[in-house]
Amino acid sequence: MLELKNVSAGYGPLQILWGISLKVETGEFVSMVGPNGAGKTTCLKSIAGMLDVTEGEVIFKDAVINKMQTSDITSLGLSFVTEEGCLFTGMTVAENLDLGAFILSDKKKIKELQDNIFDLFPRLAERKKQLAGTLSGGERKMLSIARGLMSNPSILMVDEPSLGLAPNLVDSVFDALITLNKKGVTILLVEQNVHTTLEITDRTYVIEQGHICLQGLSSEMLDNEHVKSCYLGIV
Amino acid sequence: MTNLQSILNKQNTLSDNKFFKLLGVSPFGVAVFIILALSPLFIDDQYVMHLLISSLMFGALAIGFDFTVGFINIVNFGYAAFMGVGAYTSALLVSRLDLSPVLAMLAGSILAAILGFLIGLLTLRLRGMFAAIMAWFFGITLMSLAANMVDLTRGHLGLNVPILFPGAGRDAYFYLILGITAVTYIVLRKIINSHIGLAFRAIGQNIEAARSSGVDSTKYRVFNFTVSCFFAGLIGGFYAFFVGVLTPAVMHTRVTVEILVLCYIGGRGSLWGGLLAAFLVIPIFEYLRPLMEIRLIIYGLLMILVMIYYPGGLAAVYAQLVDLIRDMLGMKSKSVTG
Amino acid sequence: MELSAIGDILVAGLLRGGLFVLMALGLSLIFGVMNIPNFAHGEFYMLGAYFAYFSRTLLGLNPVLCIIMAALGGFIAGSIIEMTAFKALRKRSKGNWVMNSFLLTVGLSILLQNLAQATLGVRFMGISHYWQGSINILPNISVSIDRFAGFVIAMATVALFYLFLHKTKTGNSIRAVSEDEDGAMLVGIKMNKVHTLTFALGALLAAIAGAALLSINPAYPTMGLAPLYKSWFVVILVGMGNVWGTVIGGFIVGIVEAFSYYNLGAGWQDVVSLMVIITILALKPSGIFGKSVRGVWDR
Amino acid sequence: MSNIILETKDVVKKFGGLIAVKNVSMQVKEGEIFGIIGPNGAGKTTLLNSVSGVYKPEEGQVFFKGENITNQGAHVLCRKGIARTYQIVNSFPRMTVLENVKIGSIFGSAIPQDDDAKAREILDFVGFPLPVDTIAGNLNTVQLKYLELARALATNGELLLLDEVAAGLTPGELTEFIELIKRIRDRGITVITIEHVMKFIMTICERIIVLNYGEKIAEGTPEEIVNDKLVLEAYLGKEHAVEAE
Repeated sequence: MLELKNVSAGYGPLQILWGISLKVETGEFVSMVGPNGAGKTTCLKSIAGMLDVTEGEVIFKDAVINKMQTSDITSLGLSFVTEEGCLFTGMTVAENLDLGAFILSDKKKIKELQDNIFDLFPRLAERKKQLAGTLSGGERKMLSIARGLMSNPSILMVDEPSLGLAPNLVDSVFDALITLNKKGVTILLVEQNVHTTLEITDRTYVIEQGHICLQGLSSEMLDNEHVKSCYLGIV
Repeated sequence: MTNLQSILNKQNTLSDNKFFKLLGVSPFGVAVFIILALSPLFIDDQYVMHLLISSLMFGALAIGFDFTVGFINIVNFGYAAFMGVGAYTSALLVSRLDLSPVLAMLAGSILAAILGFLIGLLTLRLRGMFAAIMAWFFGITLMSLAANMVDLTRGHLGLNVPILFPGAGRDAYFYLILGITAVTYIVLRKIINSHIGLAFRAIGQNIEAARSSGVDSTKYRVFNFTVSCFFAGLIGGFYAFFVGVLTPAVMHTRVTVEILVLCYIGGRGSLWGGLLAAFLVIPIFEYLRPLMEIRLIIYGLLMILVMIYYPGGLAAVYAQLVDLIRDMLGMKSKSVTG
Repeated sequence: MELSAIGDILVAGLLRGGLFVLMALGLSLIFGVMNIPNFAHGEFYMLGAYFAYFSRTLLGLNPVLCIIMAALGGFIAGSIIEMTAFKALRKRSKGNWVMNSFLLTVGLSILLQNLAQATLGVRFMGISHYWQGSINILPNISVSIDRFAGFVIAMATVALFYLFLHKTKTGNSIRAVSEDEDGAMLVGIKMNKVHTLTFALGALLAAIAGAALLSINPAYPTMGLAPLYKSWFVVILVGMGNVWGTVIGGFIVGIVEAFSYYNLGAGWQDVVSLMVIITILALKPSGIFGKSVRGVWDR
Repeated sequence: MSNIILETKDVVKKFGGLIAVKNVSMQVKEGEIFGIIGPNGAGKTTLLNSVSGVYKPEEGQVFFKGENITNQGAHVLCRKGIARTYQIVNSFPRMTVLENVKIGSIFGSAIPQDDDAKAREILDFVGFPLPVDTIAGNLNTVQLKYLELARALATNGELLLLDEVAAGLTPGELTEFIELIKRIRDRGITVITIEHVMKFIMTICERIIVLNYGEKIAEGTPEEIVNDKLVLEAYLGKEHAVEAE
């Protein structure tokens, strides 16, 4: 469904990604792990069209998307939940969700999606009328994932959902992602919380200093020494 | 080709000469100055002299304006009002207190500088855009004061200013404004070439980095406003005597905008760009005077086009030309304006 | 001061304030969504007045239609300008967008003003009245119907504008862009469309203000400067992106102006206004409604 | 024991309701390379900003060479001897490399040094690869990092604060940077560095503190830190830490 071929990208003169290739098949739950500053977020941003890809191609549903604008990529069915959440903090939870469905016009479908989301995140239903800026960190994470789902995407990219969350909340966010994947949503997840990530995903790419240094089934990677050294510099 | 190269080389060695270094003006600039100074000997037409005086006056104003916007990156949107303060003060001191015009102009500049100091303090906590708006409010207020203190300024009726050089032609005015322009340019250039100028540019380009490199942004911002307004006041004093009648309109936003456009067409951050632009633009516009609106339409269009397509202005064109010529001659690029 | 005088001042201030509210809303919308400090905002006010004048005198439309024509004219002029000038600048501008776009609007202001002057001349083009007569709004205070209607139109526009921003999908997308540009792109909102629409709406608000007051302030090329100045004043006073703050700010400025006009005479308002703003900024540097001013003030 | 050059006592920095730095105390000794690590958003940069005068902490004090410097402005501290670099590299884009460095030596130093020679010497020291009259705006980020470091060194500071200098470097560049920072320390300059790249911090630092959610959760030598349970938890998640036991 999503494929990166030799993608290089960066911020202005600073190149972060050096020829990344990866693939996500329909229905898969794929993760990307690696130390801070390795280029995971940069990778997701260049897929979502928020950064210029200087070399290589991003292919989504048989279309080359790396020259397209973010809004058009979203319309194609790719949804990106950023680390910061990019929520509309001055608007209510309900308004944020409505805007999540901006590309849809079928009212019935939107209602259905919203109901599903409230099933998944009952807390959001309780706080419909509250401003997004007044939510707690965990609720914000849920809202940003929920907003990403409202466009009924074929693939969901999630950046660091566990960041800044208390452990019990981390669990509930991950649970939600597992449920979603079971329901058939393809997910590309970026995480620092390696252990949990490896446990819940199918396949994993390890990215280090802008290169993919390791890839394979998540279960096989759990005991890999290299993964450990990537993180704490224990060689 | 080699001829050109030798000229360029000569200009470079000349520029390194002690005299020119001390003056802060390039040999080319001095040559232009000398040609200008001699020009009254060849020009009989009073109208042409008038044009030259206007160009110099607006050019000098643009130099002072660029001193702020081109270096610390704040638009002093009340600039014309500071010029007006200088104009009114010197005119009033001469007509009411019989002060000598030279002293009066000096007093006018000092008052303008004090007000500049105040606006510097006032806008200290504001970012670029909002500092500009605040300076604008300040300028509008000064204009309102000039319009409303009718006892002093005669408001919109206009204040008659005594003639500076009774009996003399335009030449006297010409030499005075030429002197003022030269002094303005040299003083501001000297400041810009010193450490202070380095601090200005640092503040204008990256205020956070400037602070953490030890630059006291407060001090330099206020200093910049004070100096710039001093010269606006000085040129304002000349304006009063040259025009002969002062109305609050001289302090209007429109006048600031005209100076601003000159400065941007010339290229901000060059000091001389505005002066050059004045010599190109003012004569054309004077020529078009009967078609007042059309010239201003051109003004507006020019501003829009410069902002979109050539934000560096004439100075950037010049720098690119120099680079191009050097490249063609295979010389090492020396331009630093980027 | 007598009680009735205070009443007079308050009423006059509120009526004037309605105009400032409309202007300031447009200004703050354009700044909040597009980051353009619009110096040409007053020129849309001027355009609105001319559109209304010609709709009235040439086409003989009824007053409400005149104002609607002005609104349409402002909207169209705004979209054309956004699509030509600002789109081009956005493509080419590297860094310092706020300052460059500001200077672009300075050029735009000169251009529009003098285009009007070249084609229409400098004479005042006004109408004696939209509606004749006056009404008593308080037992002993009467105002002309036009002034009152201008106020009502301003308030109705504000209300409609508020509803548009909060209750429609398009309005929500505009607010979304001002809240978080990345978020807006990520949910599929097309930035180009929102930018054009925003600028056009800002122009529309200014045009309505100019049209509504045509019988009191006749149209002439340079009429935009004073309302521009006042609307910037409101924006600095209350901060950005806050509809109700802007409404209150507009009224405050109107009342301060009416008050200083009454007590000090014409022309001194600017001095008083400046004193007010200096005092407020000294006490509360982020404007009276404080925290919503994002990225505006230096640390 | 060598002298303490910098000390923070219970520093608290809040943004609105969010407490970015919570009662952090640390002591940095003269001449050491001191590391601050922690996950994204742990408050590392905020702590650095509170030390260098960019932010004013709500509570607590900062002492530099025994003097209370809490609440002093960035430019004052710079002249007192605290130099720093930024995470997003700062330069004066329309100035030459030499001018950029001179800003530091003229304004940032207690005794202004106005000669090109000093600036050139520093650029030489950091090994700046391009001609000194290159315009800063044309540099790439790695070159900008060297430039910013040179500007900071030109202020003659005794304490150098580095904010994520290693981010985005290739392994080769990283090695060069590590060497450079060691040479800086050998000049007698104390270095505090915030870092994400573990290899960098583990090879270079003598002592490290770890922040998580704005709080200091560990302090010690790199070996101690690597084996600290709380740190493993913060980085790898709880389960893994348990396994590691």
